[in-house]
Amino acid sequence: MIRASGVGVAIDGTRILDDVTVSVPQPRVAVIGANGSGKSTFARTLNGLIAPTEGALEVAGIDVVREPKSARGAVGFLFSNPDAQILMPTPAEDIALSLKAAGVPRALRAERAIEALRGYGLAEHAHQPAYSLSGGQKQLLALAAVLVRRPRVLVADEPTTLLDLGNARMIGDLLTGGVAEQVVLVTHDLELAARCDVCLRFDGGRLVQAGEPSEVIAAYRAEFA
Amino acid sequence: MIRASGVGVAIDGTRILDDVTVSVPQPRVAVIGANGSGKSTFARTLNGLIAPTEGALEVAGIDVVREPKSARGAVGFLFSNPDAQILMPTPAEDIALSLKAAGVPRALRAERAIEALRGYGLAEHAHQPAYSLSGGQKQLLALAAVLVRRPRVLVADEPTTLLDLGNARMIGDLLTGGVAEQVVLVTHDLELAARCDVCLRFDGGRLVQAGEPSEVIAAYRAEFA
Amino acid sequence: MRDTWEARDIARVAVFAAIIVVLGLVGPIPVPGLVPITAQTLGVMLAGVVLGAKRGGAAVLIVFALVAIGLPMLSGGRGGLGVFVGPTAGYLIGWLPAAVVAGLVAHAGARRLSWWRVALGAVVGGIGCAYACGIPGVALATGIPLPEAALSALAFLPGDAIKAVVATLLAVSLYRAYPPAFPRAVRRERVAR
Amino acid sequence: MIPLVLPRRTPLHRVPAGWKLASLVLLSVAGAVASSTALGAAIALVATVAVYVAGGIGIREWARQLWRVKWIIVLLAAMQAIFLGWEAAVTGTARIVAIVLLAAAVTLTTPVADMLDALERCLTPLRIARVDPARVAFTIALTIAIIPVISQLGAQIREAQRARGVRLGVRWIVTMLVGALRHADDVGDALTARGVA
Ligand SMILES: Nc1ncnc2c1ncn2[C@@H]1O[C@H](COP(=O)(O)OP(=O)(O)OP(=O)(O)O)[C@@H](O)[C@H]1O
Ligand SMILES: Nc1ncnc2c1ncn2[C@@H]1O[C@H](COP(=O)(O)OP(=O)(O)OP(=O)(O)O)[C@@H](O)[C@H]1O
Ligand SMILES: O=C(O)CCCC[C@@H]1SC[C@@H]2NC(=O)N[C@@H]21
Ligand SMILES: [Mg+2]
Ligand SMILES: [Mg+2]
Repeated sequence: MIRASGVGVAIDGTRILDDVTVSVPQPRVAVIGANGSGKSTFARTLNGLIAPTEGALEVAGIDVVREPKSARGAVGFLFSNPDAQILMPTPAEDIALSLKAAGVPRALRAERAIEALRGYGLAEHAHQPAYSLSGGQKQLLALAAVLVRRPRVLVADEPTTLLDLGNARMIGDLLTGGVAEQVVLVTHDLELAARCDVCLRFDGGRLVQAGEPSEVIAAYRAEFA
Repeated sequence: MIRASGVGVAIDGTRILDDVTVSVPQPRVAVIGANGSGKSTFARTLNGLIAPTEGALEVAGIDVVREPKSARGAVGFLFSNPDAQILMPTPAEDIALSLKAAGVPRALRAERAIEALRGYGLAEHAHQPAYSLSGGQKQLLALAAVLVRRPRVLVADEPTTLLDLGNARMIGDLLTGGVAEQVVLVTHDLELAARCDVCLRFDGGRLVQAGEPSEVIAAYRAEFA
Repeated sequence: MRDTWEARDIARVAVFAAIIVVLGLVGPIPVPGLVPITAQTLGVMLAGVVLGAKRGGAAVLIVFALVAIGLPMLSGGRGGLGVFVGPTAGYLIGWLPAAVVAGLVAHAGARRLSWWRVALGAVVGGIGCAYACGIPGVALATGIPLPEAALSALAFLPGDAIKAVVATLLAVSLYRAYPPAFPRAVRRERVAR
Repeated sequence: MIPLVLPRRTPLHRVPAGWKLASLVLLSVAGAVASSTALGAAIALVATVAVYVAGGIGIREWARQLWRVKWIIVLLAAMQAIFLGWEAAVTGTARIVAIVLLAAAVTLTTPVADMLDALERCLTPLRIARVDPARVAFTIALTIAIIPVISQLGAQIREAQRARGVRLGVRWIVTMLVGALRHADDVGDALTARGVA
């Protein structure tokens, strides 16, 4: 459940997100809109990466403005560039890092990491340099590293960029298949957006539409027809 | 006109492109296929960035294997990561760099650069740091820097990644609107591929299908159904 | 004022350490000699004048750590503990004060980046400090008297002078291309984006 | 980026990293004090052979390491001979070569992960200066993960120059710095989002 009321973000005096008010109880949420419309900024407020400069925001029952730290614990974030989110030299170490942040004792981490990698078909690559993985495998690893902490909400910013049809489907299936209580997908991939339960459309830093994905996508397409 | 016969690329003993034989006279060529199937490798051979280790390749009447230098002059290349191809601090300087390489005398470069930027709606950003442009604007700038040299053939590797519907259409319209004698678009965006005259599909380093875009795309989609 | 390190600072230190390493790979081929002539010193100067004394120095320390734990991160694929006990160890250790002093001179008290401060930082830090550690290091390890050891450092002077000039040009150009690369204090008059 | 560690296991691999490091420090101090005579220098060189052979590294690896520092040996000997005379040149060079080879022996037989742990332990006293050793070790690992990305960025920039038919000279470094620092911001965000920094 996301509850935003009058959420705004201003950086150096320019307002890049303005008066976003919405309640989203649906489990699968798509966020669409033009480049620079404020989608990523909104997504980042959801787990406290950016603090709203005005308004109130609650995600999974947590007041994000007052408790950004617990928001980050409860809300996982997947970025579009896997190179920037794979933080350790090998997949096993990368997953272990997440486990460490989740407070799993050192002795258990290695085994639990391999187990998690197995779930994504990456166990055989556990100890090979992460940079040598393919694009799709890297994105899978990034997803695994986020999900291993069992976040209640998962926010993903353009997760299928640069992936082929097969990999995009696989990641899309995972993301829309109930990996968390609520999943928020920021995307330009309108096929992916159509698979969600509700769709939010941003324009010029404002939330301009929220509703049935088919309708919202049609309205977005109509803008450029 | 692209004429490839038995083109292969082996790096460190692994063959990443294998026996590609095809003649493509159509002006708009789409290249699709799975991640790691060899699309980018094929695209790079077209302007001599990668030399085929076997076979013969001719682009716009130039033997790419024997004359990689003149191939690079006649074949422009647009990469998907604009950050790596915007080489100067400001848009005006970046275009001027291309003009310098094209042999335009120094005195004329500044003016010609602004003129070129105007054609892409970037004139007012000519002297602002390039990093502060939006994703779509950066991609436009990269395209302008390639096209200002008037290449006979343009190869673009995933040019619409991260762009919104409007920007993707705009770049797509430009690329499919006759900016060069022949345009080769490597892409995961099947809507873009559908707008071409012919479509090549790669799989495992081999060209597996070449023909009517609708048919080739349907076959590609069927693989993952 | 307490200087707090955020996640982005850690990332910048790591990225700059990586840049110093990468400059060792693409840099000029090290000529055979006691101490290699390397583009990595250019990276050390840049770390100081871009990130500032603390973060620039931290980036150099990370490179030391990578070398010490046995990774071939120095030019020519060298590394391991050997380079810290050999006759050239002084020059290597000198990278730390080099980056710190270059950063101090280039940034301290400045409200915006000026080319002459950067140039001074590159010369005093990148050349002065490196030699101030390297020459005694050679003397200590070999027993050669200091003046003679100092004489041998002249071999690097032309290269290092060029690197100081290049570091200045690059830093000034970076200031135009991407002001957020620099600490806020030296870009107060710029619009931050 | 292949570590300088020998891939095969030797008996010296089993010795804890801390012990090896401590002995290296002791030996280098002892060497500096004791080997200023011809006999001392000879003992130092023989001792390194002994360490390599007894530790299971072997005399061939010893010779390989010696060959790697051949230029240092030649120049060192020449300089010392000019300034200090022949005898001092021989003993001085032997002493330095011995200690460099011993240090190399530690590197050759200690896996990077063990060395990283040892380093972390060495840094514990720095807690007083508010330096967290675990955070330092983490930054080192982060750097190892980032190096291939930066090196790839460098390759992309070189490729873009070739494709556009332009030559930037050293100015390519500016493009790399911009890309690398923007990448750093993305990495920083990922660190925060993952709750690890
Ligand atoms: N740190 C910042 N400082 C200043 N302006 C910013 C900052 N971050 C974003 N902006 C601006 O805020 C606006 C919204 O950016 P945001 O990244 O949220 O857009 P987006 O909808 O995610 O776009 P895209 O589809 O291109 O990812 C843009 O105009 C951007 O330039
Ligand atoms: N320089 C290289 N050295 C070794 N292998 C390489 C190199 N470049 C590419 N490859 C390998 O060649 C294969 C084809 O790569 P290529 O980049 O052409 O694929 P692609 O079809 O463009 O994939 P994507 O859709 O992910 O961009 C991949 O398996 C890749 O790992
Ligand atoms: O790679 C190493 O072992 C350390 C090299 C130290 C190089 C010194 S720093 C000052 C001088 N300028 C150079 O180009 N090389 C030396
Ligand atoms: Mg965005
Ligand atoms: Mg590709």
